[in-house]
Formats: sequence, C-alpha cells, structure tokens
Amino acid sequence: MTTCPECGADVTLPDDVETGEILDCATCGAELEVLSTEPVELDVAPELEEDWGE
Amino acid sequence: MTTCPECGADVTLPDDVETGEILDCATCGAELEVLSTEPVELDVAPELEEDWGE
Amino acid sequence: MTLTASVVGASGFAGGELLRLLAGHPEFELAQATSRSATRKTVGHAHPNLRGLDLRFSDPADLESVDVLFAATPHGVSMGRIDEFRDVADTVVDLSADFRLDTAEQYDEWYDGHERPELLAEATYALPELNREDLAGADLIASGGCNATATMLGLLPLADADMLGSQRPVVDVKVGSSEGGAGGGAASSHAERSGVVRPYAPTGHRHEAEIEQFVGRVAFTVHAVDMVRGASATCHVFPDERVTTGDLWGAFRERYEDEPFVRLVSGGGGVYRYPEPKSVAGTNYAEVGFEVDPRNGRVVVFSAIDNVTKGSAGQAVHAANLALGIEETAGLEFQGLHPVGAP
Amino acid sequence: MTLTASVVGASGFAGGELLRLLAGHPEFELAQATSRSATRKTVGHAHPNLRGLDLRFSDPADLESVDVLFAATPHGVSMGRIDEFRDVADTVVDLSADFRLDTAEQYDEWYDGHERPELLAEATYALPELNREDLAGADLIASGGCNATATMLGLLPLADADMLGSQRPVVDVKVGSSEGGAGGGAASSHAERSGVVRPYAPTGHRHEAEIEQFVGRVAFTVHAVDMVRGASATCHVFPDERVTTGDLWGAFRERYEDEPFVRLVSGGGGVYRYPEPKSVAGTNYAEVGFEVDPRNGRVVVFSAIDNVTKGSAGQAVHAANLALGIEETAGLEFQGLHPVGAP
Amino acid sequence: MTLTASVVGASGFAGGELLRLLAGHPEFELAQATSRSATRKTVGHAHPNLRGLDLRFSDPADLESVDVLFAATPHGVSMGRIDEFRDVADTVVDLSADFRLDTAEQYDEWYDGHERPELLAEATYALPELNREDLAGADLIASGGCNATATMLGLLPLADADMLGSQRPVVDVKVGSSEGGAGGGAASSHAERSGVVRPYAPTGHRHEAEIEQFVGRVAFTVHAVDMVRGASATCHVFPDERVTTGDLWGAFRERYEDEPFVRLVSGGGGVYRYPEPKSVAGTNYAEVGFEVDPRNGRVVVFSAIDNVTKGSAGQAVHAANLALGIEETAGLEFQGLHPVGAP
Amino acid sequence: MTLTASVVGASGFAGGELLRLLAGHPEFELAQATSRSATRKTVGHAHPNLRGLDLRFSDPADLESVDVLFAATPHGVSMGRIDEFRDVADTVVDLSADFRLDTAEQYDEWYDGHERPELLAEATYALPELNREDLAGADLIASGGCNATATMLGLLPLADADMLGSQRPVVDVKVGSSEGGAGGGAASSHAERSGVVRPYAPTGHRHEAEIEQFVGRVAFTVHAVDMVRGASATCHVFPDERVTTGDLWGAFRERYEDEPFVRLVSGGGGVYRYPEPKSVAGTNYAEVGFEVDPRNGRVVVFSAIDNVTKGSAGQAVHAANLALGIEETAGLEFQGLHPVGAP
Ligand SMILES: NC(=O)c1ccc[n+]([C@@H]2O[C@H](COP(=O)([O-])OP(=O)(O)OC[C@H]3O[C@@H](n4cnc5c(N)ncnc54)[C@H](OP(=O)(O)O)[C@@H]3O)[C@@H](O)[C@H]2O)c1
Ligand SMILES: NC(=O)c1ccc[n+]([C@@H]2O[C@H](COP(=O)([O-])OP(=O)(O)OC[C@H]3O[C@@H](n4cnc5c(N)ncnc54)[C@H](OP(=O)(O)O)[C@@H]3O)[C@@H](O)[C@H]2O)c1
Ligand SMILES: NC(=O)c1ccc[n+]([C@@H]2O[C@H](COP(=O)([O-])OP(=O)(O)OC[C@H]3O[C@@H](n4cnc5c(N)ncnc54)[C@H](OP(=O)(O)O)[C@@H]3O)[C@@H](O)[C@H]2O)c1
Ligand SMILES: NC(=O)c1ccc[n+]([C@@H]2O[C@H](COP(=O)([O-])OP(=O)(O)OC[C@H]3O[C@@H](n4cnc5c(N)ncnc54)[C@H](OP(=O)(O)O)[C@@H]3O)[C@@H](O)[C@H]2O)c1
Ligand SMILES: [Zn+2]
Ligand SMILES: [Zn+2]
Repeated sequence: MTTCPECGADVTLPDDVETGEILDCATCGAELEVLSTEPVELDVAPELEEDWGE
Repeated sequence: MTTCPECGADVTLPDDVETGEILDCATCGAELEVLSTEPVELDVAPELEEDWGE
Repeated sequence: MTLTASVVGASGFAGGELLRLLAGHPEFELAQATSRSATRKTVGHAHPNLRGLDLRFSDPADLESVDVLFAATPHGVSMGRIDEFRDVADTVVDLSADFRLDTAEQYDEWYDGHERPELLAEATYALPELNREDLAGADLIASGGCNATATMLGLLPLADADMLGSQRPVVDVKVGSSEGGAGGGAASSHAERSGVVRPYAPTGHRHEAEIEQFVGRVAFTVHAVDMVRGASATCHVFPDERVTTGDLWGAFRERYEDEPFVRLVSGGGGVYRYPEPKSVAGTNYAEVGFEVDPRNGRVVVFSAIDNVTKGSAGQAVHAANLALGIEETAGLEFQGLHPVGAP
Repeated sequence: MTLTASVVGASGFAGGELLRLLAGHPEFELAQATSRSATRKTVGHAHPNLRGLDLRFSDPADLESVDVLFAATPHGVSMGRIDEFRDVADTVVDLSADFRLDTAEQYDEWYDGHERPELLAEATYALPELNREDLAGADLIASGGCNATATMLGLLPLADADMLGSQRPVVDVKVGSSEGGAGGGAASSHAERSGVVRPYAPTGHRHEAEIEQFVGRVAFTVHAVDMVRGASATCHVFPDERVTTGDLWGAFRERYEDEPFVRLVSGGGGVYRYPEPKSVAGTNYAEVGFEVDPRNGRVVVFSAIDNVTKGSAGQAVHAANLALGIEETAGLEFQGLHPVGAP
Repeated sequence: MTLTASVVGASGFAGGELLRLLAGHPEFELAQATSRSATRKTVGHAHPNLRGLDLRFSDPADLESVDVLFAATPHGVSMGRIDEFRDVADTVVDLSADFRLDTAEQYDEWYDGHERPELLAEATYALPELNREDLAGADLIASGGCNATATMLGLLPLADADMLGSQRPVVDVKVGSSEGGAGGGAASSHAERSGVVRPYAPTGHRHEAEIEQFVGRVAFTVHAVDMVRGASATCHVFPDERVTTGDLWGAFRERYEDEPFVRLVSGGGGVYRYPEPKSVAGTNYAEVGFEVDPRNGRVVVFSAIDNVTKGSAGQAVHAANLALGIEETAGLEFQGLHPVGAP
Repeated sequence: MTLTASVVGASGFAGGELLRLLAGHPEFELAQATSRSATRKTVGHAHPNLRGLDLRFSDPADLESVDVLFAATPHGVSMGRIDEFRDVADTVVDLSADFRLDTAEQYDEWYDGHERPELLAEATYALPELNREDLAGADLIASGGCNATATMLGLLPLADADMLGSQRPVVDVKVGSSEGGAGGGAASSHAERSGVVRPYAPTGHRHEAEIEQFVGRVAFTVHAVDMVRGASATCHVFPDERVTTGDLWGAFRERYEDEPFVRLVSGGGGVYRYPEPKSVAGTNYAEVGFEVDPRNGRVVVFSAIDNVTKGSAGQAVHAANLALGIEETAGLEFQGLHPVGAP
C-alpha cells in the first residue's frame, strides 16, 4: 500500500511489483511509474496523448 | 461495361483495369476478380470470412 | 405546369412529410395545410424543419379548390369526408387504409365497417412497383400501408417467379416509433419506448389484409425497435423447389431493374451488406436483398424503407406524379445521409 | 462455504459481467481476473462499474489454484488450454462454444476443427432450464450460447408438448451490440451501429448447432438492433394440430412453473405485455410468452434475455451454483430496472 | 430489526424505484404501494422488473400504519396530506420539493405558495454527503432534488476549500427523460424526444433554490439529452486564485474520502476517464471529477448520478437508513453494469 | 456553368458528405473521390446512401485537373500536399485545421508544427456568416471547425453588439459521434459510446484557437452525447450591463436577418422552442436562440448545427459557392426531416 502522487489515494500494488512498471491508480486513473520497489516509490508517468478524435 | 457474374447487373469498370484486380459490384457488392482485360472477364472472388462477431 | 396541392392532417407525421416533399417539388405549389389542434399556427410550430415555409395551418373544414388533395388522417376520416374532398380536388390521394381494400367484407374483417363501400372498387391502390400501370389518370388513390409496402417489395419478385412456395411465408417486421403517429401515449413515451424490441402486433396486424389481397397470405408479426423512421421486413420463404442465388438475382433484377426507387443490396463486403432502414432514411428508396439458406430450404428476403417517406408520404407523391403525368421521380430525389444515427 | 474463483478473459464483456456477479456472490471470493492487454491495470480501468473492486488484471499465463475457473475467451482458446485450466481448478466453466457440441463432426461443420474432441462427450452443456439434473457435480461445463438460450427457452415447452409441428420453425432474433464483444471494428462503431436493423447473420448462425442438438432444426436469422444488452427471439411455430391459448399456458406453465429465472409474460394490459429485453436487462431472468395466430395456424413465441447475464455470465454462475451445490439463485437476484432506456 | 415501509406514488418512476430498493432491502418490509390510476393492479403491471413481487397497488386514501412512509408524488401533494402521513408513520420521507426549502418566501419565489409553511423549519433536507449529521432521528425528511444533488456533489468540495470564486459558477446540466416522470406528453414522446440536445430549462430551473440555499448562487441551465436515467452536471468554476490539480485532489479527497457513495474519477486512460451517468446507472453512486483549465483560470467539475436512484429513490432510502440507525449502505449496494447502453 | 470537383478523403464522414452535396449540386460535376483504403471500390461501398452514384474511389496519388479540389483529410495532410493540390485545381477548399489559423505561433500552440507557415496568411478562413466578403475569388479556403462554427454563430451577434462582457463566456458543447470521423476505436464502439454524456474535451479543445482568433477567449468544454450528427453549443455570457430580450432580438436580427442559413429560434410554444441539432440534421442550417437570465446577469445562447453539413462539408460547399460566384445556396437546400430520431 502506497500513496498516489497524483491524487493522494492509497494504491494497492501487486506483490511482485517491478521497477519501471506502469500501474494505474484506481482512484484517479493516473498511470504511475514504479521508480523503486523497496520502498515503493511512484511517479506520474508521462501521458500518452490519446486522441479521442475531433 | 461488363456484366456481374454474381447478380447480372452492369458493372462499370475503371479505364485502366488490370488483370488480377478485385473490384466490387455496385449492385450486389460482390468482390469480383478481373480474370482478363481484353475482353474483360470477371469472376466472383473467394469471400474472406469477415466476422461480425458473435 | 404548376399544380396546387393541399394536405389534410398536416400536423401529423405523414402530413408533415407531405408538406416537406410538396414544398420541394418542382410541379406542386402548396395551398393549404390543415390541422384542428394547431389552426393558424405556422407549420414550423409542429415541424421544425419547415420553419422556412411561410404557411399556417388552416381548419380542415375550410378547404379551398386545388388540383390535388392529400389526406393524411387516421383511418375512418377520409371515408366520411370523401365527397367534399373530391369536390374540392380533381385528384384525391388518401394515405389511410380507407380505400385500400377491394371489398367491404375485407374492410369489415380487418377494420370497423365502411361508410362508403361503393367507392372501394373505384379507388386505385398505389404501390407503383406493384401496379404502376393502373395509376395514370387515377383520381381516387389509396396509398399503401407502410409495413405492407416493405413486405410486398420483398415478396413480389418471388411471387412473379413462382417461388413463394406452398408453405406460408413468415414475415417478421421491425418498425420505428413514427409509425404510431404524432399522438403519443404511455407506451410511446421516450422512457418506455427507448431501446425496445417489443412485440407490437404479434398477430393480426391489419396490413395483412393488403398483403393478402396482392401477394397472398403471410404469417405476419411486427416488433417495435429503437428507431424513429424505418420499417424493415424479413421474409422467410420456403420455395417448393430449391432455388439458387442466381435464380434469385434473376427474379429480383427482372422485377426491379427499371424501378427508380428500388435498390438491390445483397452481400458483398463492408458495413452495409443487406438492406437497412437507416440507409434509406428520409428517402423514397427501398432496399431489397436476400440470402439463400440451403440447409433449411429457405430464402430470406430483407426489405427496408422509411415508413414516413416510401411507406407513406413519398409513396403518395410518387403515385400523384404517376397519376398526373409528372416525371415519376420529381420531388423525391433526396438520397439520404451517411453517417446517420437512428433517424 | 467460501470458494475461490478466477476469470480468464476478464477484460471482455462476459468476463466483466462474471467479475460483477462473483464479487457480489455470497459464496465466491474472486481470486484472479486475467487480461493480456490490460495486465496489472485495475479492473475498474476496463469496467467502470467495478471501480470499487480492489483487484488488478493478471496475466492469463499465471493462473493460481482456485476452486472454480471461468473462461470467457473467444472460441478456440479454452480447448487449447483446457488441461491447464483443469489443473488449477476442480471445476471449469467455459463460456465459449468449445465444449457445447456433442461430437467433433458437429464442431467441424459449424466451427473450425476441434483440438480436443475426446472432451466433448465429457463436458456438460449448461442451460439449467434444459438439463438442470446433469449439472450437479459437473466439472467441465459448457455454458450455452446467448441466442441459443433465448431460442431454446422459447421452444422447449412446445417441444415437450409435441407442438413444434413438422414444418421447421422460423426463429427471428434481434440482438444488441454487446454480443460482438469488447473488440469493436468499423461495423460496430457508434456512428455505423446506431439505429440499425441490420441482418447480421441472415443464415448459418453457429448457434443453430446447439439448438438442433437439443430441440431440433430451426430456420434461424439474427438481426442487430439498437441496444447494447439484450437478445430477443421470435419463434414462429406451425403446430400440426390446432392449439389454443389454454393449451399453450398449460405447456409453458408445466415447463417453467418452478423455474426461478423464467417469467411468463403474455398479453394483459399496460405497456409491457410481452417479453422484452429491457425488462430483464442486467438480470439473470428470461421472459417468455406467446400468442396464437389461428388465421395462419401459427404460434408465435417471444423470448427475451440479457445476453451478457442470462445469455452468458449469469448462466455460467447459475451452472456453477448447481454444480457445486450452492443455492441456485445465489448471486443472481438482481431484479432489473424500470424505467430503463436501451441497456 | 424489520421495519415496515409504504410508498405513496408507487406507480411513478421514483416510486417504482423505491419499491425495487425496499423489496431488496434487508431491514424493510414493503407494506403498501399506492396508485390512483392502477389501484388493485399488480405492481408488475407498471414496473415489469417487479413482476416477481407479490404486491398490488392500493388506493392512496387507504394508508395503513407503518414505520416509514415514502411519498413520491408531484410537488404540492405531500404538503396537503402531511398530517395524515405523519399519523400513519413515525418517519416520513418526502421525495418532492415540498419540504426542501427553509422558508415560505423561498418556496413562493420558486414554486406556488406553501400550505404548511410552519413545517419547513421542522423538516430535514437530506443529501447525506451534505448534512449526514442532521439525519439521525429525523422524522420529516425532504429528499433532495436530482439536479441539485448532482450539482452540489460537484461544488461542495470547492465550497469547503473556498475555491468557488467571486464569479458565479456556471452549471450546465444534461438529463435523461425519466426526470419528467411517467406522465408523458408530446415533447416526451419517443419520436420527438430521441436524439435530442434540447434546452429544457434554459434559466430559472427550480433546483437553483436548493443549490443557493446550501452552496450559493449558480447560473444554471438544464438540457435534455438522449438517455432515460442519468443527470450530469458540468460546473464551470472560476476560483479567485489559481488552483492546481493537487489542490483539487486535496479538496475532493478531504470531502469524499469516507463517503460510501461517491467515487472520484478524473483523468487516466481508457474509455472512462471522467464521470459519466452510464457508469452509475441503476446505482446509488455518484461519480465526481474535475480538470483544471489554467488558460482560462477555470476549474471544470463533472458530476454524474442516476437521477432515479442517487437523485431520488436511492437518496431517500439512504436518508431513511441514516435516520433510523440502519447500516448506511443497506439495500443500496448494486454496482451497476458494464457494458450498458443508454440506461 | 459546370465546374468539375474532386474530393480527397472521400471515404471519410466529411468526404462522403461532400460527395452527396456535390452530386446533387446544379453547378458541380464530380470528378474524383479518393481513398487509400478503398481504392477502386464503388463509393456506395463506404456510403450506402450513394449506391446510386456511378463512381469508384481513386488513389489520392492520382489527382486529375479539376476546377475545385476539396480536401477532407485529417489535419496535417493538406499542408504536406498543398502545392500538388493547387497545381491540379484553381480553387482548393480544405476542411481540416491546416489553414485556419493566422500564424505559425497559433498553430504551434494548439497543433503540432506547421510545414507551410507562409501560406497561413494567404489562406481565407471560411465561415460565411463571419466573413462572406472575404470569400469572393478566394483560392485557398480553410473551412471552419464544427464546434467553432456552432460557437461563433452563437456569439457573433453579442460581439457585434458589444454584449460579450468582460467576464469570459463559458461555452459548453455537446457533440455526436460523427465528429470523431469514420475511424473508430474502443471509445467509439457502439457499446461504449451509446447513451453517454462523456466529457470529451474538458479543457484545451483545439477549436478554442479559431474562436479566440475571431471572437475572443472563451472557457470551452466539449461533451460527447448520444447522437451521430450534431453539435450544440450553449454559451453562457455575462454582459457588463443588463440586456433585455428586446436588445437581444435586435442584435440577433441585425446580424442574421439576411443570412440564408441561420434560423432564429427562441421561445414560443410546442416541442421545439430552442435550437436543437436534430431540427437541422442533414442540412446546412444553423439554429440560434437565446434566453435572458436576469437573476444571474446572464444571457444563455443556444446554437445548433449538423457538424457534418454546416459544420464541415456544407460549409465548404457554401464557401466554394461564394468563392466562385455561384448562387450561395446552390446544392444546400435540403430542409431536414421531422420526425427524426438521433441522426
Ligand atoms: N406514420 C406512418 O408511418 C404511416 C405510414 C403509412 C400510412 N400512414 C397513414 O397516414 C395517416 C396519418 O398517419 P400519421 O402517422 O401521420 O398520424 P398522426 O401523426 O396522428 O397525424 C394525423 C393527422 O390527422 C389530423 N386529424 C386527426 N383526426 C382528424 C379529423 N377527424 N379530421 C381532420 N384531421 C384529423 C391530425 O391533426 P389535428 O388533430 O391537429 O387535426 C393530424 O394532423 C394514417 O391513416 C396512417 O395510417 C401513416
Ligand atoms: N458477449 C456475449 O453476449 C456472449 C454471450 C454468450 C457467450 N459468449 C462467449 O463468451 C466468450 C467471451 O465473449 P465476450 O463477448 O466477452 O468477448 P470479448 O469482450 O471480446 O472478451 C474476450 C476476452 O478474452 C480475452 N482473450 C482473448 N484471446 C485470449 C487468449 N488467447 N488467451 C487469453 N485471453 C484471451 C480478452 O482479453 P485480453 O485480450 O485483454 O486478454 C478478453 O478479455 C466468447 O467465447 C463468447 O462466445 C459471449
Ligand atoms: N424522476 C426523477 O428523476 C425525480 C428525481 C428527484 C425527485 N423526484 C420527485 O419525486 C416525485 C415523483 O416524481 P416521478 O418522476 O416519480 O413522477 P411520476 O412518475 O409522475 O409519479 C408520480 C406518482 O404520484 C402519483 N400521484 C400523482 N398525484 C397524486 C395525488 N394527488 N395523490 C396521490 N398520488 C399521486 C402518481 O400515481 P397515480 O396517478 O397512479 O396515483 C404517480 O405514482 C416528484 O415530486 C419529483 O419531483 C423525481
Ligand atoms: N467529422 C466532422 O464533424 C468534421 C467537422 C469539421 C471538420 N472536419 C475535418 O474534416 C477532415 C476529415 O474529417 P472526417 O471526420 O471526415 O475524418 P475521417 O472520417 O477519418 O476521414 C478522413 C479521410 O481522409 C483519408 N485520409 C486519411 N489520411 C490520408 C492521407 N494521408 N492521404 C490521403 N487521404 C487520407 C481517409 O481515407 P483513406 O484512409 O481511405 O485514404 C478518409 O477518407 C478532418 O480534418 C476534420 O478535422 C470534420
Ligand atoms: Zn491517484
Ligand atoms: Zn453484382
């Protein structure tokens, strides 16, 4: 259990979380990059500009 | 102008039609293979099983 | 040639469509549009697409002389006022069921007693693809029913080619909410009517009478589905002898090759492989197509129209064009839209 | 008793519904939910209704031991991994078509060659209303197809009562877009798929195989209509002898009186007189009803389900309940919504 | 503990939802469901999802004693019968606007003259996320308005954090057709109401009164869009000082972290990035989220609920749970569906 | 006069609409319709409404000389091929954003770097109601964006009359799925996209750039709702001084009295009292209306168009008519449909 750097909510992580992995926050949906695993440090991953079309 | 082997309708062809090319019939939508160009001979192309999902 | 035309029942769905078509018609000039509930209001009040039209509803009691009168009233109204209608107009096109059947017996069986049975023989049924030749000069025209139109357009080629079989065809129809007219009611409220597949006439739909009169008996069921415009008939036919796709193309092309408003659509690739109401929404076109089911000795015919246009107002204008010697397609050239949602 | 359960194919529509049902089930505890494309993402990422669930998708290659494994993958996947599935779970419920048919010949005729034909005889087809008695203790369960479910629920009472007739019934089905799965594609884009009545399987739909296996041959056609959840089957049946409404009520009550998930709906007043998909949307209920058409010697049977629940995930949970001796209705009590639009 | 509960106005949309929720509630037992127009009919006649309920509508004049009475009648009805309601029930939960405002002046300004102004101070407004603490033991409860609920859930965190700004927020609301109730009428017929983006209350919507009472003035506009259930409020707020996404997460988590029925949804990937009515359809959940617009010094807050559940019947049951010391979430656990069309 | 015209990007939504309009246009003759993905297929393959057109898609690399070339490709394509386009055609009308902005800086800010910045000054933006006078003789025309069109049509009369106020207007837009183009993807699948009120561009929508260029800054938010065609802009404006309904009628009539494609719709009775996208679906008309909110010192302006017609292809044809000295309304007279569902 760690805290989302975007929204501050608790983030449940898989047991075998790996450095470099991208995980989403269940609250804010942010893509979080795992910077280190012991202790777990997360940062918001750079967003892929996903076009919803216009 | 030639006749669609599937439905019998007239099929308008591009001027530069080539042997082996696949063209659709405007009436029945069938994919038609150009067997030869002078004179133009068409045959129904084997249908690609396109899944609409089930 | 410019002919004057009036519409009785112009605040309704079929009547509004008549206004739209007549206003854009090269040979007609709109005279009156009647409504009892909206007398003196602009037609744009009821039909927002016609805000540009400088016309107000008049009282149906005050009809002026015109060349053609279209009546788009519920069944039972025209038969009661038919003499008056014929007095004011040389040509009367009625969109209701009042003059569609041949005999008073038929009418009694399916509807509720005819006031002017002697006119049934005089009136000309109008489905141009069925009986174009009867329409020239006709002066009392009974425009066909929407579901009957969809069904007959699907079955006529098979009837001609003697492929209908001895087993009664099953016709399973899906229709939009505009078939119910502008009236409304609990079952047609948006909340109740959205998203339905609702058996709406499980058996005994009155259009069976017309279909029987011209093509023969069918086992008929109508469902309401979530669209506003559109009627789609799926005809499950069991020919007595095996037929091939080639036979069917022959039969359908024979019947429809020269028809300006029928498009054969059957198979092929892409998204739109068979007839669909939305491909013809807003138009006077019908799409007709089929598939052979050798495993079950069956031919499935699909037929799709816009009930408000090809199924009523468009068909009525088409019939008037033919009756009056106007170019058949005049005023009916709109090709429809793509993409389009649930028109 | 708490049993652990995992879902393979959990990012899909049927898989997501399994997650929803299992998460609310009193006897099951969710272990894994697999997805290849969304591994490690929260299940709420794919299924917004499950944002409250503290669960991430795992890789389908990393299955842990559980009591029950549900597979909601496209056909062909389960047969390839079935040994592994049975290794990790005592009970496997497969939602695909892989184990529904009795013989490799049938599978070859309708699908594309079976990798494990010897398991076909071992697997138990699951439509509880058809064969509840076979399910207790079953450990390889093939949950029925959605359109087959709707159709068979309509026809079974007639089959029992020997009223199906010698003429092949016509089954005209209307389905929502969720039947196509979460994949998408041009034909299922909102702009192209909205408002359709689209012949989607004019003939040759694969569910004919299941129906034939259990009820007999039918002439089958499937249309896409504008809803997301829902399958509605209209069965046009021609009994050899005249049947009355009373006979039919007898047959349908006989078959379904004690069925917890079948509701007979036929006639009466108000808006909802016959079965409709939206009346059962989100639920494991089926509505079944009928009408006699004496004029055409026909019985029309209507059957409506939610394809994602009763037609797949709900049915699978129902089967698991029965297989494992859990209260049959456990986890499946949701009654549905009114009003509801186009669920 | 089992408490008896009755619903006045049970044939309507909010009333039917109350029946659904109370029938599935672990602590309540349904006593009466009233309807004038459908007295003695089964509740399934009006609400097809409740066909399984063995209950008939009774006359609203014949109320029996119960623990809780829910009134889901149009505004003006409850105030006229409130003494009778309180005679038969210790706790009365009114879903109409009759007791929502603090003073007769407010009521006069927005509605049409209050018959029992002295009760306004006595009644407890119920939006648990706003004033949970007032609800324990309350015996005359005024359940909040649907659009007010959506709006206030969006604005409360900003109000708390003093970020509403001195410029009046603009609240642009989109609602489904069930907000209009079961009555119907021309504008709500399927043909006219489908596919709309229709300005339905351009200005002067009565829910402004509630919002003003609790949060302050807003410039409010409501549009009808094509769904049946759902209300979505987009609040355009101009804080006096620049705020960051982090500030907002702080404010929203502060307010809603422990709320069982509020889900924060803001950004991220996939299809469902912001609050949407269809993600919460059929549930008592609200989704709330936001985005900062630095270019325009603006915060955009999105809030989505199901108007029939969280916006009326669910909220009323939630309030009753709190008033009576029942587990807050009892009977309200349904999580919603995915996929789901236009519920 | 008959002019030849070709369409690049003709398999897309805007391109298909161009084909429809040009095919029905009295002064244009269609030469080529390009598509890379459907080269050599009939245009009816992609656009079922155009099955009657005897035309096949050609490769966009093989452009023949024509009088006018319309480019309906995604942004970034035209700028790369603009010299070639201008070589083959005297007049080029581009529907993308490539030439809409005045400077490379603006383009860089909102898009991704311009390849031919020197052409920005040369190109003429086209929203005839904004700058009709610039269009005569223009040979490189940048047709306006759909949401920008809806918004500017709503705000221009207020800008003229100096009523926009010093507080930034809030523009809350609702759009149909055709705005996303024919491409598709998970978020635009029918199951996910049906029934939504989805924040689609909460902030930072690129059309803000155009609006700012011509009218000034606005706080802009776009929602996806359940329709295919249509864009509706609700503009919440706070004039610095109190304005009356009379002032507004003055301002709107002043600006639009002579506009052939703008209809003022505001108040009145019946179902259609304010602008609605479905009233103008399939047409080149815009409906514009307003309401004063004295309580909040606000004017609410509603503006509704069909994004595929008035918002792109129709506007492009309109501009071409003006550029070439053709009757302004030629080819654009279609009045729309009533009733109509969710076009
Ligand atoms: N909708 C379809 O798809 C369709 C298809 C084929 C044929 N039709 C036929 O077309 C006719 C009209 O159908 P609809 O759907 O347009 O119905 P509708 O929307 O209900 O319109 C009926 C119209 O008739 C008027 N009217 C009713 N009673 C009248 C009376 N006694 N005297 C004069 N006017 C009267 C009504 O206006 P006021 O009350 O304002 O006078 C209204 O304008 C029907 O016969 C129907 O069977 C309809
Ligand atoms: N939808 C219905 O109405 C319905 C009704 C009855 C039965 N069914 C049956 O249920 C099954 C699933 O249908 P659906 O509609 O839910 O389809 P879907 O939405 O396309 O879902 C398929 C799921 O399977 C996963 N998957 C695909 N290939 C896989 C593979 N090789 N290995 C592991 N996982 C794989 C996909 O996720 P990833 O790609 O992320 O792994 C996805 O989660 C099908 O067999 C279908 O016939 C569906
Ligand atoms: N729909 C919503 O989204 C929503 C949201 C929040 C609050 N509300 C409030 O909830 C209340 C009900 O709304 P609704 O949408 O459910 O309306 P509805 O569908 O029109 O239902 C109203 C109900 O009240 C009954 N009724 C009407 N007049 C009555 C009277 N004089 N005495 C006794 N019963 C009467 C009606 O049944 P009979 O005619 O059969 O007796 C019907 O059952 C309203 O006050 C509304 O403001 C609704
Ligand atoms: N949809 C609207 O409401 C709307 C409104 C205003 C403006 N617009 C603008 O109109 C343009 C088209 O939009 P749309 O919605 O019609 O998009 P669309 O449906 O995706 O169509 C794009 C078309 O461009 C073609 N195309 C794509 N890349 C190309 C390339 N590199 N070279 C040549 N052709 C290419 C595509 O066909 P092939 O892949 O087959 O070649 C297709 O025909 C866009 O710039 C859009 O911003 C659209
Ligand atoms: Zn977070
Ligand atoms: Zn052909």
